[in-house]
Amino acid sequence: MAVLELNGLSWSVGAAAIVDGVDLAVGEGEFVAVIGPNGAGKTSLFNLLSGIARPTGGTIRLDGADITSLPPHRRARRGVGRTFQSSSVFPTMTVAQHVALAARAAGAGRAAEDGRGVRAVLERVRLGHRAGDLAAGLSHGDKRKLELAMLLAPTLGAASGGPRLMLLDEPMAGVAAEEVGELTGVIRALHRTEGRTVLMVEHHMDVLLGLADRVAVMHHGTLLAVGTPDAVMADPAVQEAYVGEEL
Amino acid sequence: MTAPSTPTASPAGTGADPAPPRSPAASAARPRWRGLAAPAAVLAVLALLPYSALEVPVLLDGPVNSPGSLQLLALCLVFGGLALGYDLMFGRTGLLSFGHALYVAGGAYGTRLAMSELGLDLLPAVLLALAGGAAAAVLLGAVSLRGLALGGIGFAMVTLAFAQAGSIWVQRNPGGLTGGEEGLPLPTDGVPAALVGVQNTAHVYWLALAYLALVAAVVWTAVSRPVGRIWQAVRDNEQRVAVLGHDPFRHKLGVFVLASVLGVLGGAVHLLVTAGATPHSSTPQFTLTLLVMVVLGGSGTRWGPVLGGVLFTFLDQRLAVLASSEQVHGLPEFLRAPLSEPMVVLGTLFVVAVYAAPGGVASVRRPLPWRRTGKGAGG
Amino acid sequence: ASGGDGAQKVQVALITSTSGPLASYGEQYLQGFEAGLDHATGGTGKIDGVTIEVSRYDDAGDPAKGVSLAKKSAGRGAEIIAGTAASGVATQIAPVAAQNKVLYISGPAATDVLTAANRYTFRSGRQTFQDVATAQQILLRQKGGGSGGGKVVVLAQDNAFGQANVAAVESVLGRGGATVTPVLAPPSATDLTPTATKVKAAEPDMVFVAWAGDTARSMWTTLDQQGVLDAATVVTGLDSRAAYPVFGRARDKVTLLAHYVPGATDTPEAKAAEEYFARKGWKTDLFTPDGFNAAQMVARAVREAGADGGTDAMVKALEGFTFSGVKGVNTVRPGDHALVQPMFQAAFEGDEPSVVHTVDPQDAAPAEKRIG
Amino acid sequence: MSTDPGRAPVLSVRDLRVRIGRSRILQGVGFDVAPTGTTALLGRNGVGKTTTVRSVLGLLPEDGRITAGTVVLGGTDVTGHRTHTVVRRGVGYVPEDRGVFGGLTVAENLALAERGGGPHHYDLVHDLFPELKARRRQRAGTLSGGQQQMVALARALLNDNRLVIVDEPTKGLAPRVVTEVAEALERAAERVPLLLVEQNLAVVRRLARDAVVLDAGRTVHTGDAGELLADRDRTTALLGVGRRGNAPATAPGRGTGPGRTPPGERAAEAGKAAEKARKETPR
Amino acid sequence: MSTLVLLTLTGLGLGALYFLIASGLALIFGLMDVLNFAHGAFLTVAAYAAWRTAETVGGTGGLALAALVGTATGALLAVAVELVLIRRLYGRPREQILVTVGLSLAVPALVQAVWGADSRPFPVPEALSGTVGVLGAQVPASRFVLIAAAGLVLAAVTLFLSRTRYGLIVRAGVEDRAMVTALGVDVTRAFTLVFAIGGALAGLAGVLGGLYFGSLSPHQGTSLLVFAFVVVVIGGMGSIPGVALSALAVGLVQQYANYYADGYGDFAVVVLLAAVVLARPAPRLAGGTA
Ligand SMILES: Nc1ncnc2c1ncn2[C@@H]1O[C@H](COP(=O)(O)OP(=O)(O)OP(=O)(O)O)[C@@H](O)[C@H]1O
Ligand SMILES: Nc1ncnc2c1ncn2[C@@H]1O[C@H](COP(=O)(O)OP(=O)(O)OP(=O)(O)O)[C@@H](O)[C@H]1O
Ligand SMILES: [Mg+2]
Ligand SMILES: [Mg+2]
Repeated sequence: MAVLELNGLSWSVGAAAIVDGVDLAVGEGEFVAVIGPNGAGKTSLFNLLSGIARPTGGTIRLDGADITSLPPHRRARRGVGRTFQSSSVFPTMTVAQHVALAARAAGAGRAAEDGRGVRAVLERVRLGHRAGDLAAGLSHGDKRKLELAMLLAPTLGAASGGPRLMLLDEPMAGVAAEEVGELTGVIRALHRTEGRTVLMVEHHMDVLLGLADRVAVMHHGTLLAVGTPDAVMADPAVQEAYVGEEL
Repeated sequence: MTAPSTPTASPAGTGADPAPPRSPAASAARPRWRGLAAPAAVLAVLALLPYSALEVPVLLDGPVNSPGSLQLLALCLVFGGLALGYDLMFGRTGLLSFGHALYVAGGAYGTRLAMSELGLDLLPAVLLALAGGAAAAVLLGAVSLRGLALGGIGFAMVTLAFAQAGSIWVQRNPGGLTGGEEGLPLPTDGVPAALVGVQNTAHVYWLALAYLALVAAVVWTAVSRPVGRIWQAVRDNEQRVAVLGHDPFRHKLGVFVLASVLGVLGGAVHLLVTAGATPHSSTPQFTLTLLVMVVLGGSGTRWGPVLGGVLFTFLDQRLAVLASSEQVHGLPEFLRAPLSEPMVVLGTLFVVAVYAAPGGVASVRRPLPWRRTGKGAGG
Repeated sequence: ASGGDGAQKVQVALITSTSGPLASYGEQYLQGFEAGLDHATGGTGKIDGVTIEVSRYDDAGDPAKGVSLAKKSAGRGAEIIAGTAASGVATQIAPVAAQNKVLYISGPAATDVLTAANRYTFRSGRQTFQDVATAQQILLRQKGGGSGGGKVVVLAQDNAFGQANVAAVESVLGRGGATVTPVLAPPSATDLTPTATKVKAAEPDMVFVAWAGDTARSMWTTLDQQGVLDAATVVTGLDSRAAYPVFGRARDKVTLLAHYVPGATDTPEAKAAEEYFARKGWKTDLFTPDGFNAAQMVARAVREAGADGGTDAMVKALEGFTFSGVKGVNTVRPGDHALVQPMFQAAFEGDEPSVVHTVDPQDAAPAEKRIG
Repeated sequence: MSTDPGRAPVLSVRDLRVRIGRSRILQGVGFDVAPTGTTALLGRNGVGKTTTVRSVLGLLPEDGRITAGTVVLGGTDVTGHRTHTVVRRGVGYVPEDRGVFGGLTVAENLALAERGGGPHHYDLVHDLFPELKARRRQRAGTLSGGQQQMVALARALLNDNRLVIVDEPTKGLAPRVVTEVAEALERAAERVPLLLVEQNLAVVRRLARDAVVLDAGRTVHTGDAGELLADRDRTTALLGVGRRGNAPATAPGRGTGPGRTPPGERAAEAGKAAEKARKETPR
Repeated sequence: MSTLVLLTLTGLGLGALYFLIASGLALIFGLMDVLNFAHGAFLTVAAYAAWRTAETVGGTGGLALAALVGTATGALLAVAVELVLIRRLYGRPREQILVTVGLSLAVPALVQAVWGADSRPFPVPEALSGTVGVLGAQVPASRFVLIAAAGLVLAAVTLFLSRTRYGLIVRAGVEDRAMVTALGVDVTRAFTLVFAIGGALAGLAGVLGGLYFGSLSPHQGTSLLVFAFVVVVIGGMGSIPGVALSALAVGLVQQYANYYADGYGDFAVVVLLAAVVLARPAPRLAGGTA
């Protein structure tokens, strides 16, 4: 059965239809990449899925249950986790506290206070050395990694905890070239080893192509095409609207 | 692996707690009793003060155990507790309420009226006031938090408006209930004899101390639990908290109700300490004073609000004495005039404190906990 | 009490506002007390060899401070507490005095509640009831005797002070046969047009105005502009010097009742006060008598009870005490400790008010209550 | 250094040392920006690229300060000058977090960037980002990430500048737009020198003539960009990139090489240790 | 009928007073995000300065001069506060609020220490102390002055915001001060200017408040501030036309309720506020930057 099912999902502001009748079904353990030009509505789609924005039309089903009008925290408890395109952290909390907080939220219990475990999570995104620092002082790239660490945090407790559906919004934007590969590995592990269902927006094509089972192309709020990476990338319309010429 | 405990690159201070766990490991490693040692020692010293005949020149008019001094200290302790409770909202969760006075006055008037109108004894009267206060807090808190839709100031203004309405109600003396601008003296009938009379000032002092200790226990326990972390996170970035799976509204309302209940209890203690309910305790000015105390001492810190409350109250009381003292009367007019109004001195002191010690008295060396970094998070 | 070196003294704590909104009343009271003590002790500060040791404290109009100061004073051995201009402070000090068996002589605070509050509480000034009774006398005089019928509107703020005035008017004038209609303005209202309109709509014969606070000027202007002052006799209490200009153009149209008018009498005490004030470069004012009376009462209590006589002896000494004061002859009524005293009707002559008529103490005396 | 000896650099930074709070963030950064072409500032996350750029502009956080070194812009020492005076000497700046004013409309954002005196190249900007023209009345806070990046770029290209500093301009842009932006910058670089911080090495390769590499708050390499990127050993050592371009390395889980100097008094020492560790770590 | 006219016109006058006070507050809050608790203190000090002037000069000319002096006092005071205190706290809105709270406590107390606690009569010129008959209602002349002044202030502030870049600079500066300077703009000067204008508006309101009440007292400014806050919130936090409308509504509601609803004008305003807050839709989320 599909984990996530979108039917005619729409969101408009005033007269502008920003997300426009999106239909999509994502199966258990599937990895779907969402690509599209800037302003296509990808982040808006994630906002609708995570409950930060209320749809103006259509339905969202998670495991068959209608969650269209649930508030964000109720969805999070049902297993929807996300990262933000512009890093969204707690400036007065330390990096380690972020992880502990996220772990608690996912029901990790006392394990969330386990320093070793927290450290291990941070090491996975190469933030171990900054565990005790306040998030406010992180460099841009390090904040991106912290976002990812918060998604990994639930693995601290019972491995089953934490989001089953992960929405990753451009996790690689601003990450140093050197570390892109490594973080890609982390995401792959989330998907392959831990079996989480992932939706990911990313403009780094080579990152996507190694990961995604399917690629969904958004354009002007609608889904232009959904298919295997190869098929989609071969589509001339996608080439034209999105990829452009090689640098 | 243990966390580095050397000074870390914490540009914006070391967080809200005076001793923030640098990592969870560090906090777990710290024995529990260590955290309790200092409060226990302070509590013991304070509890023993009524047995001390120490003379503290300048600061106190008589020996420590004289009724005058104990009365002054009791008032200081009550405000220490009130400020600490208020900081639960302001410093810990980032809720700027201008309506806390409503609950403090509710505690004082509620207890007083339950005694005189319903003929209850002190204890049942206090319990009734607490129940009423909690119910009001749930209701008004929910409405006020709705004001957050207008931004943090919206909440502040809505709470202000409610408190203003309460204050007007008290001052109007509806049905002769509240005594209007004259307030209500405490009838001695329902009050245990041990709390009445100058010779029993020490008991009143201990009562105030017990209140402070209770507030401290509640506040410190709460903030050191995971829920305290969530409150801090709500203060920092509410949306992010929601996406992690916590309901920010429920947490904010919870803090609001908890702080309000502590305020109601404080109002009842204030009633006993000052032997009356005064309409001043219902005014927005009163809340502003609490705010000033909290910031003066250091909001979001363990001891700061207590220190601020004690210090402010002490100065407020003592400056009035100073102002009517002979030394001040002998001063030239341009110095005498400002000194004759304690608020001039206190207000100025406060401005200087905000400016020179942004973390409050409790953390003079520490930079501000939530200094805004360059730009706010867009969206 | 006896001092360590054998010299005898009695400690008196003067608690009143010298900061906060009532600071100027407090100042008047303290000056009056100083002059009174000087007069009563012949400038020595001693009564029969007993030194009267005065300490002054500022309550800033805050009951909490007042209570703290009262407790502190009692704790330090003060036998007498006197003062405060703020009713809110006085009502809370009174029980504290009783609990600690200290003599309390309250000051300018006008609230009727203080009369008969307890055995230990006395007053050195007038109370609201006396203001209203004076208004009644004025009304009766204007009618040239007869019954006190007619329509009376009480214009006051909707707070304890205003409500107390309404109650007093209802009990005094209402019993005298008048129909009394209260018009209460919200205490925080800044535009008083609605209030003035209501007063006018009631078509009263007499309007009794009891107003305190910063909006007084606005209130008088509005009453004048809406024609209330021309349509009825408007009676109000005279405030202290600083407030004389408050009436503005309404000044000549209002009938004034007065607790005191500077220069109203020429009793020896009034002369002594004027002299002392002149020496100090002060001016006598509305609450000079309250302070002066308080000093006289302190002197009496100490003289009769001696330094070690105890509070009960002082209470006895004061009950029924009749003395000539700045306002004329005052009597401490034994039953409820009300201070029965002359009152005045006044009118402005130029910028200063002067006495038109003196109301006999008994005519203005409040109904007797019982202590406890 | 590859700068023409005959022509003075438009910007030269010498031995810059910066502290933020108690941490030594920069500990000796020095480089020149040639009067033409693009100079790329490269390095891993958290090595101090942004801090360098911000110190040039006098934009350090409140508790940050330059403890040593000089910044010379067009022959004038501007070290520690107030930001707006530095900018008025002709500097365009695209910050890494875009610095778009979310509460203002797109048009207002651009209007605010107009500097007195010179012409304002709205034509150029609208040509480059037609999207912005269409959305000029939209609140910038509601723009998509990529659109905001366009606003930030447009603001820097609006005026005639002596130097344009761009901090990660292509981050978050769709590949097609990356190409367009790269072209735009290339065109801009014909008229005005660029200082470019960039993680996308394909963009660097296309634009940059000179390259400066930072590590742990120091300049560890300056030289010709083409040469650097062609030399796989050097890119591996300096940037940690094993292959050409920035394609993902397939083997995750590398040793723990600190990418950043631990702060505090031991920073210098730790920096050396990190350098050593990095060289020894096989990858 | 004449009662209704009277209530309406005096209600408008009250609304005008509220707008005069709230406009400066809203300007500073809307642009700078500083909730200026010291606004009431500025108002009081300016009123006293104007009072001193009017006392010495007298007459309508004196009043005009007093208005000038009061406005200037407000502006100068604001500039001083901005330069000495607020400026160093930019980017820390809470500290800014707190500093102004401190001032709001200290300054009125200082005024009281200097000029006494009693209220002082404000010399209202003969021409303005009378009434004007409108449809049988005797409306105080000063109300018309206030209404006119409020109209002028509304126009002036609106012009300032639409015709100059300062509004833009300050709004942007509040969001990200550093970034504005990075565009080559001297943001400091713009902030000082706006704060000065806010102070000048407080000063003007102080003078006209003196005219309105015919008296002045140390806590007059601060006690009016609560209603000004309410007006700003109902008006939509910082939009000047919104504030004008809400001032009008609050003035009228208060006046009517005080007459028809047994003096419950204050409560009516609180109810109005609660209704507005509850009815206002939650802010919509920004699309791209979440
Ligand atoms: N406000 C601050 N407070 C404390 N430390 C800071 C602050 N800003 C930056 N730093 C620290 O300075 C170092 C350099 O940061 P900088 O932003 O210059 O890195 P960067 O090279 O631009 O990294 P990135 O590629 O991630 O953008 C980092 O370790 C960061 O944690
Ligand atoms: N409140 C709003 N009013 C008007 N337009 C809006 C609003 N919010 C978002 N938009 C528009 O909706 C579109 C979708 O934005 P969204 O952030 O979802 O794009 P995106 O696909 O994530 O783009 P990017 O890759 O650049 O991040 C954009 O064109 C944006 O300008
Ligand atoms: Mg996006
Ligand atoms: Mg950077």
